[in-house]
Amino acid sequence: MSTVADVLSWGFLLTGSFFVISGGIGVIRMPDLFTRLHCSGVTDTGGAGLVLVGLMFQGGLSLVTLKLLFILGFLWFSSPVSTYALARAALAGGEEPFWAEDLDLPPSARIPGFSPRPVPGEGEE
Amino acid sequence: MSDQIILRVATKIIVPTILLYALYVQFHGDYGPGGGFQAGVIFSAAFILYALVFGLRRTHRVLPTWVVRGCASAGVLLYGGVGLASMVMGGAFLDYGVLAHDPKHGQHYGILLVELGVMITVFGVMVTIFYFFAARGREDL
Amino acid sequence: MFGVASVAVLVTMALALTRALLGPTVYDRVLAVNMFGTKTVLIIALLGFLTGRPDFLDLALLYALINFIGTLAVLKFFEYGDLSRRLDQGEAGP
Amino acid sequence: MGVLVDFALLAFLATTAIAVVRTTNLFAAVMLAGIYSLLTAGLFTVMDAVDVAFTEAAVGAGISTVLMLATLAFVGSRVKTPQLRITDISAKVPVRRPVFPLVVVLVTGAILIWGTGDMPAYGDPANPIHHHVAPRYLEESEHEIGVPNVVTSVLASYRGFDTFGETTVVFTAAVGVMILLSAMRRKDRFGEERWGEESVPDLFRGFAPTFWLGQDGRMRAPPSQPGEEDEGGTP
Repeated sequence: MSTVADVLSWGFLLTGSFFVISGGIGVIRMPDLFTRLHCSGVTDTGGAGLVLVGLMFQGGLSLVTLKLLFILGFLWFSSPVSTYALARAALAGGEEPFWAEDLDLPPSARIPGFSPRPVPGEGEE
Repeated sequence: MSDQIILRVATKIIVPTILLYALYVQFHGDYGPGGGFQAGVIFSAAFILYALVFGLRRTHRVLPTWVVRGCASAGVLLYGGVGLASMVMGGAFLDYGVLAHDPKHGQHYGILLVELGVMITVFGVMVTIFYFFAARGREDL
Repeated sequence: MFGVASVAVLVTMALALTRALLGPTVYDRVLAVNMFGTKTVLIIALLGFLTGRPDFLDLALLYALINFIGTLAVLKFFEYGDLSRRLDQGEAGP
Repeated sequence: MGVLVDFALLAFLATTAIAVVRTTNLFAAVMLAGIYSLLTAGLFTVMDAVDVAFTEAAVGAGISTVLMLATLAFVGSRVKTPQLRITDISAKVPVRRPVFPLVVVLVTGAILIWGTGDMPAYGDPANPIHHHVAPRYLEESEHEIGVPNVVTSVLASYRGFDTFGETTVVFTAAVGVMILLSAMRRKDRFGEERWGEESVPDLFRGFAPTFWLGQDGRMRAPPSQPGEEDEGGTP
Protein backbone atom coordinates (compact mmCIF):
# COMPACT_ATOMS: atom_id res chain seq x y z
CA MET A 1 0.00 0.00 0.00
CA SER A 2 2.68 2.43 0.98
CA THR A 3 4.60 1.55 -2.17
CA VAL A 4 1.55 2.40 -4.24
CA ALA A 5 1.16 5.68 -2.37
CA ASP A 6 4.84 6.44 -2.87
CA VAL A 7 4.67 5.78 -6.60
CA LEU A 8 1.54 7.90 -6.93
CA SER A 9 3.16 10.64 -4.86
CA TRP A 10 6.26 10.54 -7.07
CA GLY A 11 4.14 10.77 -10.16
CA PHE A 12 2.13 13.71 -8.93
CA LEU A 13 5.18 15.56 -7.63
CA LEU A 14 7.11 15.08 -10.87
CA THR A 15 4.18 16.11 -13.05
CA GLY A 16 3.59 19.09 -10.82
CA SER A 17 7.25 20.07 -11.01
CA PHE A 18 7.08 19.86 -14.79
CA PHE A 19 4.03 22.14 -14.85
CA VAL A 20 5.66 24.57 -12.42
CA ILE A 21 8.89 24.84 -14.38
CA SER A 22 7.20 25.06 -17.77
CA GLY A 23 4.98 27.83 -16.47
CA GLY A 24 8.02 29.64 -15.12
CA ILE A 25 9.77 29.43 -18.48
CA GLY A 26 6.61 30.67 -20.15
CA VAL A 27 6.48 33.70 -17.88
CA ILE A 28 9.91 34.64 -19.17
CA ARG A 29 9.44 33.71 -22.83
CA MET A 30 5.91 34.81 -23.67
CA PRO A 31 5.51 38.02 -25.65
CA ASP A 32 2.87 40.00 -23.76
CA LEU A 33 1.15 40.27 -20.43
CA PHE A 34 -1.91 38.20 -21.19
CA THR A 35 0.00 35.20 -22.48
CA ARG A 36 2.23 35.47 -19.41
CA LEU A 37 -0.89 35.45 -17.27
CA HIS A 38 -1.80 32.16 -18.88
CA CYS A 39 1.56 30.65 -17.92
CA SER A 40 1.41 31.95 -14.38
CA GLY A 41 -2.08 30.47 -14.11
CA VAL A 42 -0.69 27.08 -15.11
CA THR A 43 1.80 27.12 -12.26
CA ASP A 44 -0.70 28.49 -9.76
CA THR A 45 -3.43 25.95 -10.34
CA GLY A 46 -2.07 23.00 -12.27
CA GLY A 47 1.45 22.85 -10.89
CA ALA A 48 0.60 23.81 -7.33
CA GLY A 49 -2.37 21.49 -7.31
CA LEU A 50 -0.39 18.48 -8.49
CA VAL A 51 2.46 19.13 -6.06
CA LEU A 52 0.04 19.48 -3.17
CA VAL A 53 -1.80 16.29 -4.15
CA GLY A 54 1.55 14.54 -4.26
CA LEU A 55 2.27 15.77 -0.75
CA MET A 56 -1.15 14.56 0.38
CA PHE A 57 -0.20 11.00 -0.53
CA GLN A 58 2.78 11.37 1.78
CA GLY A 59 0.69 12.81 4.58
CA GLY A 60 -1.71 9.91 4.70
CA LEU A 61 -5.05 10.23 6.43
CA SER A 62 -4.19 12.90 8.95
CA LEU A 63 -4.51 16.53 9.87
CA VAL A 64 -1.65 17.27 7.50
CA THR A 65 -3.66 16.10 4.53
CA LEU A 66 -6.62 18.15 5.68
CA LYS A 67 -4.46 21.25 5.89
CA LEU A 68 -3.03 20.53 2.44
CA LEU A 69 -6.58 20.21 1.17
CA PHE A 70 -7.41 23.61 2.64
CA ILE A 71 -4.31 25.15 1.07
CA LEU A 72 -5.29 23.65 -2.27
CA GLY A 73 -8.82 24.97 -1.96
CA PHE A 74 -7.72 28.49 -1.07
CA LEU A 75 -5.10 28.54 -3.81
CA TRP A 76 -7.61 27.43 -6.38
CA PHE A 77 -9.97 30.04 -5.09
CA SER A 78 -7.78 33.09 -4.66
CA SER A 79 -5.31 32.63 -7.49
CA PRO A 80 -7.86 32.82 -10.35
CA VAL A 81 -9.50 35.76 -8.64
CA SER A 82 -6.27 37.72 -8.52
CA THR A 83 -5.45 36.70 -12.09
CA TYR A 84 -8.85 37.96 -13.16
CA ALA A 85 -8.36 41.22 -11.29
CA LEU A 86 -4.93 41.64 -12.86
CA ALA A 87 -6.14 40.98 -16.40
CA ARG A 88 -9.07 43.31 -15.99
CA ALA A 89 -6.94 46.08 -14.53
CA ALA A 90 -4.44 45.65 -17.35
CA LEU A 91 -7.15 45.88 -20.00
CA ALA A 92 -8.64 48.93 -18.32
CA GLY A 93 -5.19 50.42 -18.05
CA GLY A 94 -4.69 50.27 -21.81
CA GLU A 95 -2.52 47.20 -22.11
CA GLU A 96 -2.73 45.90 -25.67
CA PRO A 97 -3.06 42.18 -26.24
CA PHE A 98 -0.66 40.55 -28.63
CA TRP A 99 -2.30 39.60 -31.90
CA ALA A 100 -1.27 37.13 -34.57
CA GLU A 101 -0.55 39.99 -36.96
CA ASP A 102 2.19 41.19 -34.67
CA LEU A 103 4.17 38.12 -35.61
CA ASP A 104 4.44 39.35 -39.20
CA LEU A 105 3.64 35.96 -40.68
CA PRO A 106 2.84 35.48 -44.35
CA PRO A 107 -0.90 34.97 -44.96
CA SER A 108 -0.39 31.32 -45.79
CA ALA A 109 1.05 30.68 -42.34
CA ARG A 110 -1.96 32.09 -40.51
CA ILE A 111 -3.76 29.74 -38.23
CA PRO A 112 -7.19 29.07 -39.75
CA GLY A 113 -10.01 30.27 -37.59
CA PHE A 114 -7.76 32.53 -35.57
CA SER A 115 -9.63 35.76 -35.21
CA PRO A 116 -7.89 38.80 -36.63
CA ARG A 117 -7.38 41.98 -34.68
CA PRO A 118 -10.75 43.74 -34.35
CA VAL A 119 -11.02 47.04 -36.12
CA PRO A 120 -12.44 49.65 -33.74
CA GLY A 121 -16.07 50.42 -34.44
CA GLU A 122 -16.57 47.55 -36.84
CA GLY A 123 -17.91 44.12 -36.07
CA GLU A 124 -17.52 44.44 -32.33
CA GLU A 125 -20.06 42.69 -30.19
CA MET B 1 -21.06 48.93 -13.07
CA SER B 2 -21.33 45.38 -11.93
CA ASP B 3 -18.21 43.93 -13.50
CA GLN B 4 -16.46 43.76 -10.15
CA ILE B 5 -18.90 41.13 -9.00
CA ILE B 6 -16.24 38.43 -8.99
CA LEU B 7 -14.05 40.36 -6.62
CA ARG B 8 -16.97 41.17 -4.37
CA VAL B 9 -18.20 37.62 -4.13
CA ALA B 10 -14.68 36.34 -3.59
CA THR B 11 -14.13 38.90 -0.85
CA LYS B 12 -17.37 37.99 0.85
CA ILE B 13 -16.32 34.36 0.89
CA ILE B 14 -12.73 34.86 1.94
CA VAL B 15 -13.10 37.54 4.62
CA PRO B 16 -14.93 35.28 7.11
CA THR B 17 -12.39 32.56 6.41
CA ILE B 18 -9.54 34.89 7.26
CA LEU B 19 -11.29 35.95 10.46
CA LEU B 20 -11.81 32.32 11.43
CA TYR B 21 -8.21 31.53 10.66
CA ALA B 22 -7.08 34.44 12.81
CA LEU B 23 -9.05 33.00 15.71
CA TYR B 24 -7.47 29.61 15.05
CA VAL B 25 -4.02 31.18 15.17
CA GLN B 26 -4.95 32.98 18.36
CA PHE B 27 -6.29 30.06 20.32
CA HIS B 28 -4.08 27.40 18.81
CA GLY B 29 -0.99 29.43 19.63
CA ASP B 30 -0.41 27.40 22.77
CA TYR B 31 0.05 24.26 20.69
CA GLY B 32 1.42 25.39 17.36
CA PRO B 33 2.98 28.44 15.81
CA GLY B 34 1.13 31.68 16.27
CA GLY B 35 -0.09 33.89 19.03
CA GLY B 36 -1.64 37.21 19.76
CA PHE B 37 0.45 39.40 17.52
CA GLN B 38 0.02 37.25 14.43
CA ALA B 39 -3.68 36.79 15.07
CA GLY B 40 -4.21 40.52 15.44
CA VAL B 41 -2.45 41.24 12.18
CA ILE B 42 -4.41 38.57 10.30
CA PHE B 43 -7.66 39.81 11.82
CA SER B 44 -6.96 43.33 10.65
CA ALA B 45 -5.91 42.04 7.22
CA ALA B 46 -9.43 40.76 6.74
CA PHE B 47 -10.89 44.21 7.34
CA ILE B 48 -8.29 45.80 5.11
CA LEU B 49 -9.29 43.43 2.32
CA TYR B 50 -12.91 44.39 2.88
CA ALA B 51 -12.01 48.06 2.75
CA LEU B 52 -10.04 47.57 -0.47
CA VAL B 53 -12.96 46.03 -2.29
CA PHE B 54 -15.98 47.70 -0.72
CA GLY B 55 -14.52 51.09 0.04
CA LEU B 56 -13.61 52.86 3.23
CA ARG B 57 -17.07 54.29 3.76
CA ARG B 58 -18.75 50.92 4.04
CA THR B 59 -15.98 49.60 6.24
CA HIS B 60 -16.53 52.51 8.56
CA ARG B 61 -20.14 51.48 8.83
CA VAL B 62 -19.06 47.95 9.75
CA LEU B 63 -16.24 48.99 12.04
CA PRO B 64 -16.47 52.58 13.25
CA THR B 65 -13.39 54.49 14.24
CA TRP B 66 -14.29 54.67 17.91
CA VAL B 67 -14.52 50.87 18.08
CA VAL B 68 -11.06 50.50 16.56
CA ARG B 69 -9.54 53.05 18.88
CA GLY B 70 -11.27 51.45 21.81
CA CYS B 71 -9.78 48.12 20.80
CA ALA B 72 -6.30 49.62 20.58
CA SER B 73 -6.44 50.81 24.16
CA ALA B 74 -8.59 48.01 25.58
CA GLY B 75 -5.97 45.41 24.74
CA VAL B 76 -3.23 47.19 26.66
CA LEU B 77 -5.64 47.73 29.52
CA LEU B 78 -6.55 44.05 29.53
CA TYR B 79 -2.87 43.11 29.65
CA GLY B 80 -2.19 45.50 32.50
CA GLY B 81 -5.40 44.43 34.19
CA VAL B 82 -4.24 40.82 34.29
CA GLY B 83 -1.04 42.01 35.94
CA LEU B 84 -2.96 44.06 38.49
CA ALA B 85 -5.32 41.19 39.16
CA SER B 86 -2.42 38.90 39.92
CA MET B 87 -1.05 41.55 42.27
CA VAL B 88 -4.41 41.87 44.00
CA MET B 89 -4.59 38.12 44.45
CA GLY B 90 -1.28 38.08 46.20
CA GLY B 91 1.35 37.42 43.56
CA ALA B 92 3.82 39.59 41.74
CA PHE B 93 2.88 41.72 38.72
CA LEU B 94 2.05 39.39 35.82
CA ASP B 95 2.62 36.30 37.95
CA TYR B 96 -0.28 34.25 36.68
CA GLY B 97 0.21 31.35 39.04
CA VAL B 98 -2.09 32.89 41.64
CA LEU B 99 -5.01 33.39 39.27
CA ALA B 100 -6.40 29.91 39.94
CA HIS B 101 -6.04 27.27 42.62
CA ASP B 102 -3.65 25.25 40.53
CA PRO B 103 -0.66 27.33 39.40
CA LYS B 104 -0.69 25.58 36.02
CA HIS B 105 -4.30 26.53 35.42
CA GLY B 106 -3.49 30.03 36.54
CA GLN B 107 -0.72 30.19 33.98
CA HIS B 108 -3.13 28.96 31.33
CA TYR B 109 -5.71 31.63 32.12
CA GLY B 110 -3.05 34.31 32.34
CA ILE B 111 -1.49 33.42 28.98
CA LEU B 112 -4.90 33.23 27.34
CA LEU B 113 -5.95 36.66 28.59
CA VAL B 114 -2.63 38.28 27.88
CA GLU B 115 -2.53 36.94 24.33
CA LEU B 116 -6.07 38.17 23.87
CA GLY B 117 -4.96 41.62 24.99
CA VAL B 118 -2.07 41.61 22.53
CA MET B 119 -4.38 40.53 19.72
CA ILE B 120 -6.97 43.21 20.44
CA THR B 121 -4.34 45.94 20.62
CA VAL B 122 -2.57 44.88 17.46
CA PHE B 123 -5.85 44.62 15.59
CA GLY B 124 -6.94 48.07 16.72
CA VAL B 125 -3.60 49.65 15.95
CA MET B 126 -3.29 48.14 12.48
CA VAL B 127 -6.79 49.15 11.43
CA THR B 128 -6.34 52.63 12.93
CA ILE B 129 -3.15 53.18 10.96
CA PHE B 130 -4.79 51.89 7.81
CA TYR B 131 -7.81 54.17 8.27
CA PHE B 132 -5.61 57.17 8.77
CA PHE B 133 -3.36 56.45 5.82
CA ALA B 134 -6.07 55.38 3.40
CA ALA B 135 -8.36 58.31 4.11
CA ARG B 136 -5.71 60.85 3.35
CA GLY B 137 -4.51 59.84 -0.09
CA ARG B 138 -4.15 62.59 -2.64
CA GLU B 139 -6.32 62.60 -5.71
CA ASP B 140 -3.81 64.21 -8.03
CA LEU B 141 -1.30 61.46 -8.50
CA MET C 1 11.71 13.21 -4.01
CA PHE C 2 10.75 16.37 -2.19
CA GLY C 3 14.15 17.60 -3.21
CA VAL C 4 13.28 17.36 -6.90
CA ALA C 5 10.07 19.28 -6.44
CA SER C 6 11.86 21.86 -4.25
CA VAL C 7 14.47 22.44 -6.93
CA ALA C 8 11.72 22.86 -9.51
CA VAL C 9 9.94 25.40 -7.34
CA LEU C 10 13.19 27.25 -6.61
CA VAL C 11 13.98 27.47 -10.34
CA THR C 12 10.50 28.83 -10.97
CA MET C 13 11.00 31.36 -8.18
CA ALA C 14 14.17 32.48 -9.91
CA LEU C 15 12.30 32.85 -13.19
CA ALA C 16 9.51 34.81 -11.54
CA LEU C 17 12.08 37.04 -9.86
CA THR C 18 13.64 37.69 -13.25
CA ARG C 19 10.25 38.71 -14.59
CA ALA C 20 9.76 41.01 -11.60
CA LEU C 21 13.10 42.66 -12.31
CA LEU C 22 12.60 42.89 -16.08
CA GLY C 23 8.86 43.57 -16.08
CA PRO C 24 8.26 46.31 -18.60
CA THR C 25 4.90 47.25 -17.10
CA VAL C 26 3.63 47.38 -13.56
CA TYR C 27 1.24 44.55 -14.37
CA ASP C 28 4.14 42.26 -15.18
CA ARG C 29 5.62 42.94 -11.78
CA VAL C 30 2.31 42.32 -10.06
CA LEU C 31 2.04 39.06 -11.96
CA ALA C 32 5.51 38.06 -10.87
CA VAL C 33 4.86 38.92 -7.23
CA ASN C 34 1.62 36.99 -7.27
CA MET C 35 3.35 33.98 -8.77
CA PHE C 36 6.18 34.31 -6.28
CA GLY C 37 3.64 34.15 -3.47
CA THR C 38 2.17 30.92 -4.76
CA LYS C 39 5.62 29.44 -5.12
CA THR C 40 6.37 30.44 -1.54
CA VAL C 41 3.33 28.48 -0.42
CA LEU C 42 4.68 25.47 -2.29
CA ILE C 43 8.25 25.80 -1.04
CA ILE C 44 7.12 26.13 2.57
CA ALA C 45 4.91 23.06 2.26
CA LEU C 46 7.76 21.13 0.65
CA LEU C 47 10.24 22.30 3.28
CA GLY C 48 7.91 21.07 5.99
CA PHE C 49 8.02 17.60 4.50
CA LEU C 50 11.72 17.85 3.72
CA THR C 51 12.61 18.60 7.34
CA GLY C 52 9.97 16.28 8.74
CA ARG C 53 7.95 19.00 10.41
CA PRO C 54 4.64 19.29 8.60
CA ASP C 55 3.31 21.82 11.12
CA PHE C 56 4.88 24.41 8.87
CA LEU C 57 1.72 24.03 6.86
CA ASP C 58 -0.04 26.67 8.96
CA LEU C 59 2.30 29.17 7.40
CA ALA C 60 1.51 28.00 3.88
CA LEU C 61 -2.19 28.16 4.70
CA LEU C 62 -1.79 31.75 5.83
CA TYR C 63 -0.07 32.69 2.58
CA ALA C 64 -2.71 30.95 0.51
CA LEU C 65 -5.35 32.97 2.33
CA ILE C 66 -4.02 36.48 2.41
CA ASN C 67 -1.55 36.60 -0.44
CA PHE C 68 -3.95 38.26 -2.81
CA ILE C 69 -4.60 41.22 -0.55
CA GLY C 70 -1.32 42.69 -1.72
CA THR C 71 -2.15 42.07 -5.37
CA LEU C 72 -5.53 43.68 -4.97
CA ALA C 73 -4.08 46.68 -3.16
CA VAL C 74 -1.49 47.26 -5.88
CA LEU C 75 -4.07 47.03 -8.65
CA LYS C 76 -6.49 49.32 -6.89
CA PHE C 77 -3.81 51.84 -6.12
CA PHE C 78 -2.59 51.77 -9.68
CA GLU C 79 -6.07 52.31 -11.05
CA TYR C 80 -7.32 54.98 -8.69
CA GLY C 81 -4.29 56.42 -6.98
CA ASP C 82 -5.56 55.77 -3.49
CA LEU C 83 -7.01 53.04 -1.37
CA SER C 84 -10.17 54.48 0.09
CA ARG C 85 -12.79 54.17 -2.62
CA ARG C 86 -15.08 51.40 -3.60
CA LEU C 87 -13.40 49.36 -6.24
CA ASP C 88 -15.97 49.89 -8.96
CA GLN C 89 -16.66 53.57 -8.54
CA GLY C 90 -14.83 56.57 -9.76
CA GLU C 91 -16.18 58.67 -6.92
CA ALA C 92 -16.14 57.67 -3.31
CA GLY C 93 -19.36 56.54 -1.76
CA PRO C 94 -22.87 56.36 -3.16
CA MET D 1 19.29 19.82 0.44
CA GLY D 2 18.68 22.34 3.17
CA VAL D 3 21.94 24.04 2.29
CA LEU D 4 20.86 24.34 -1.32
CA VAL D 5 17.57 25.93 -0.31
CA ASP D 6 19.48 28.26 2.01
CA PHE D 7 21.82 29.36 -0.73
CA ALA D 8 19.05 29.82 -3.26
CA LEU D 9 16.90 31.87 -0.91
CA LEU D 10 19.82 34.04 0.19
CA ALA D 11 20.82 34.65 -3.43
CA PHE D 12 17.26 35.70 -4.28
CA LEU D 13 17.28 37.91 -1.19
CA ALA D 14 20.47 39.68 -2.24
CA THR D 15 19.20 40.15 -5.80
CA THR D 16 15.94 41.60 -4.57
CA ALA D 17 17.66 43.93 -2.15
CA ILE D 18 19.97 45.31 -4.83
CA ALA D 19 17.05 45.73 -7.19
CA VAL D 20 15.05 47.61 -4.54
CA VAL D 21 17.93 50.00 -4.02
CA ARG D 22 18.55 50.59 -7.70
CA THR D 23 15.04 51.09 -8.98
CA THR D 24 13.76 54.63 -9.29
CA ASN D 25 10.13 53.63 -9.52
CA LEU D 26 8.87 53.43 -5.97
CA PHE D 27 5.97 51.35 -7.17
CA ALA D 28 8.33 48.63 -8.35
CA ALA D 29 10.24 49.00 -5.09
CA VAL D 30 7.08 48.27 -3.11
CA MET D 31 6.44 45.13 -5.10
CA LEU D 32 10.03 43.97 -4.77
CA ALA D 33 9.76 44.59 -1.04
CA GLY D 34 6.82 42.21 -1.06
CA ILE D 35 9.03 39.56 -2.64
CA TYR D 36 11.71 40.34 -0.05
CA SER D 37 9.23 39.69 2.73
CA LEU D 38 8.16 36.38 1.19
CA LEU D 39 11.78 35.30 0.94
CA THR D 40 12.48 36.30 4.53
CA ALA D 41 9.58 34.21 5.72
CA GLY D 42 10.97 31.27 3.75
CA LEU D 43 14.39 31.73 5.34
CA PHE D 44 12.93 31.85 8.84
CA THR D 45 11.12 28.64 8.04
CA VAL D 46 14.36 26.98 6.99
CA MET D 47 15.91 28.09 10.29
CA ASP D 48 13.02 26.46 12.22
CA ALA D 49 11.83 29.79 13.60
CA VAL D 50 8.21 29.13 12.75
CA ASP D 51 6.72 31.79 15.01
CA VAL D 52 8.93 34.49 13.55
CA ALA D 53 8.15 33.29 10.05
CA PHE D 54 4.48 33.45 10.93
CA THR D 55 4.78 37.06 12.00
CA GLU D 56 6.71 37.94 8.90
CA ALA D 57 4.12 36.22 6.74
CA ALA D 58 1.18 37.90 8.40
CA VAL D 59 2.69 41.37 8.31
CA GLY D 60 4.45 41.08 4.96
CA ALA D 61 1.67 39.52 2.95
CA GLY D 62 -1.25 41.45 4.33
CA ILE D 63 -0.32 44.73 5.86
CA SER D 64 3.02 46.14 4.84
CA THR D 65 2.31 46.32 1.09
CA VAL D 66 -0.96 48.11 1.77
CA LEU D 67 0.65 50.58 4.16
CA MET D 68 3.55 51.26 1.81
CA LEU D 69 1.10 51.94 -1.01
CA ALA D 70 -0.85 54.26 1.25
CA THR D 71 2.38 56.10 1.92
CA LEU D 72 3.00 56.35 -1.81
CA ALA D 73 -0.38 58.06 -2.05
CA PHE D 74 1.16 60.80 0.08
CA VAL D 75 4.54 61.17 -1.51
CA GLY D 76 4.05 60.14 -5.13
CA SER D 77 5.59 57.14 -6.79
CA ARG D 78 8.70 58.59 -8.39
CA VAL D 79 12.03 59.31 -6.79
CA LYS D 80 12.25 63.08 -6.62
CA THR D 81 15.97 63.63 -6.39
CA PRO D 82 17.88 61.95 -9.18
CA GLN D 83 19.29 58.76 -7.85
CA LEU D 84 23.02 58.54 -8.16
CA ARG D 85 24.24 55.74 -10.31
CA ILE D 86 27.77 55.14 -11.32
CA THR D 87 26.92 55.81 -14.95
CA ASP D 88 24.83 58.88 -14.20
CA ILE D 89 27.38 60.80 -12.22
CA SER D 90 28.81 62.47 -15.29
CA ALA D 91 25.37 63.67 -16.41
CA LYS D 92 24.50 67.26 -17.25
CA VAL D 93 23.36 68.19 -13.78
CA PRO D 94 26.30 68.82 -11.51
CA VAL D 95 25.68 66.42 -8.68
CA ARG D 96 27.52 66.42 -5.42
CA ARG D 97 29.15 63.06 -5.05
CA PRO D 98 28.41 61.73 -1.61
CA VAL D 99 31.86 60.31 -1.07
CA PHE D 100 31.96 60.71 2.68
CA PRO D 101 28.77 58.71 3.36
CA LEU D 102 30.08 56.02 1.03
CA VAL D 103 33.31 55.79 3.00
CA VAL D 104 31.40 55.66 6.29
CA VAL D 105 29.15 52.90 4.99
CA LEU D 106 32.05 50.89 3.60
CA VAL D 107 34.09 51.18 6.78
CA THR D 108 31.14 50.27 8.98
CA GLY D 109 30.31 47.31 6.79
CA ALA D 110 33.92 46.13 6.83
CA ILE D 111 34.04 46.39 10.62
CA LEU D 112 30.79 44.47 10.95
CA ILE D 113 31.97 41.72 8.63
CA TRP D 114 35.28 41.57 10.51
CA GLY D 115 33.31 41.32 13.74
CA THR D 116 31.42 38.27 12.56
CA GLY D 117 34.69 36.34 12.83
CA ASP D 118 34.32 36.39 16.61
CA MET D 119 30.74 35.18 16.57
CA PRO D 120 30.08 31.56 17.49
CA ALA D 121 28.97 29.31 14.69
CA TYR D 122 25.29 29.19 13.84
CA GLY D 123 23.57 26.53 15.89
CA ASP D 124 26.67 25.75 17.96
CA PRO D 125 25.52 24.29 21.30
CA ALA D 126 28.38 26.11 23.04
CA ASN D 127 26.86 29.49 22.21
CA PRO D 128 26.55 31.72 25.27
CA ILE D 129 22.88 32.23 24.49
CA HIS D 130 22.19 28.56 25.11
CA HIS D 131 23.67 28.57 28.60
CA HIS D 132 21.92 31.08 30.83
CA VAL D 133 18.15 30.95 30.90
CA ALA D 134 17.31 28.99 27.77
CA PRO D 135 17.88 25.51 29.31
CA ARG D 136 15.64 26.38 32.21
CA TYR D 137 12.90 27.60 29.85
CA LEU D 138 13.13 24.45 27.80
CA GLU D 139 13.27 22.05 30.73
CA GLU D 140 10.88 23.63 33.19
CA SER D 141 8.27 25.08 30.84
CA GLU D 142 6.39 21.79 30.73
CA HIS D 143 6.08 21.61 34.54
CA GLU D 144 5.71 25.29 35.35
CA ILE D 145 3.52 26.54 32.54
CA GLY D 146 2.16 23.43 30.87
CA VAL D 147 1.89 24.97 27.41
CA PRO D 148 3.37 22.82 24.64
CA ASN D 149 4.67 25.74 22.58
CA VAL D 150 7.68 27.03 24.48
CA VAL D 151 7.70 30.22 22.45
CA THR D 152 4.29 31.09 23.82
CA SER D 153 5.24 30.36 27.40
CA VAL D 154 8.45 32.39 27.13
CA LEU D 155 6.67 35.23 25.39
CA ALA D 156 3.62 35.49 27.59
CA SER D 157 4.79 34.22 30.95
CA TYR D 158 8.55 34.20 31.52
CA ARG D 159 9.00 37.40 29.58
CA GLY D 160 5.61 38.88 30.33
CA PHE D 161 7.09 42.28 31.13
CA ASP D 162 8.80 42.46 27.75
CA THR D 163 5.62 41.63 25.94
CA PHE D 164 3.71 44.19 27.96
CA GLY D 165 6.27 46.74 26.87
CA GLU D 166 5.96 45.64 23.26
CA THR D 167 2.20 45.94 23.34
CA THR D 168 2.56 49.43 24.76
CA VAL D 169 5.01 50.30 22.00
CA VAL D 170 2.52 49.14 19.36
CA PHE D 171 -0.17 51.23 21.00
CA THR D 172 2.17 54.22 21.14
CA ALA D 173 2.85 53.81 17.43
CA ALA D 174 -0.84 54.17 16.71
CA VAL D 175 -1.06 57.27 18.89
CA GLY D 176 1.94 58.74 17.11
CA VAL D 177 0.48 58.10 13.67
CA MET D 178 -2.82 59.63 14.75
CA ILE D 179 -1.16 62.77 16.07
CA LEU D 180 1.10 63.24 13.05
CA LEU D 181 -1.58 62.65 10.44
CA SER D 182 -4.17 64.71 12.28
CA ALA D 183 -1.76 67.58 12.40
CA MET D 184 -1.11 67.52 8.67
CA ARG D 185 -4.73 67.08 7.78
CA ARG D 186 -6.01 68.69 4.65
CA LYS D 187 -9.46 69.33 3.37
CA ASP D 188 -11.35 66.10 3.43
CA ARG D 189 -13.08 65.23 0.21
CA PHE D 190 -15.84 63.25 1.84
CA GLY D 191 -17.98 66.24 2.69
CA GLU D 192 -19.67 65.99 6.02
CA GLU D 193 -18.30 62.58 6.90
CA ARG D 194 -16.80 62.98 10.31
CA TRP D 195 -14.68 59.92 10.72
CA GLY D 196 -10.98 60.13 11.20
CA GLU D 197 -10.84 63.86 11.12
CA GLU D 198 -10.79 64.82 14.73
CA SER D 199 -8.06 67.32 15.24
CA VAL D 200 -5.56 66.88 17.99
CA PRO D 201 -7.11 69.15 20.63
CA ASP D 202 -10.29 67.09 20.36
CA LEU D 203 -8.36 64.00 21.29
CA PHE D 204 -6.36 65.65 24.02
CA ARG D 205 -8.54 68.53 25.00
CA GLY D 206 -7.17 70.23 28.04
CA PHE D 207 -3.53 69.43 27.89
CA ALA D 208 -2.56 69.99 24.28
CA PRO D 209 -0.59 73.21 24.37
CA THR D 210 -2.18 75.52 21.85
CA PHE D 211 1.10 77.21 21.00
CA TRP D 212 2.35 73.93 19.64
CA LEU D 213 -0.31 72.98 17.14
CA GLY D 214 -2.57 75.99 16.99
CA GLN D 215 -6.16 76.21 18.05
CA ASP D 216 -7.59 73.76 15.54
CA GLY D 217 -4.78 71.29 15.58
CA ARG D 218 -3.16 72.25 12.29
CA MET D 219 0.49 72.92 12.10
CA ARG D 220 0.58 76.64 11.49
CA ALA D 221 3.29 79.02 10.70
CA PRO D 222 4.37 80.98 13.76
CA PRO D 223 2.42 84.22 14.25
CA SER D 224 5.36 86.34 13.15
CA GLN D 225 4.74 85.29 9.52
CA PRO D 226 1.11 86.17 8.92
CA GLY D 227 1.20 85.43 5.19
CA GLU D 228 1.09 81.68 5.55
CA GLU D 229 -2.59 80.95 6.13
CA ASP D 230 -2.64 77.73 4.14
CA GLU D 231 -2.63 74.41 5.83
CA GLY D 232 0.96 73.45 5.65
CA GLY D 233 1.88 70.88 3.09
CA THR D 234 1.42 70.07 -0.53
CA PRO D 235 -0.74 72.22 -2.77
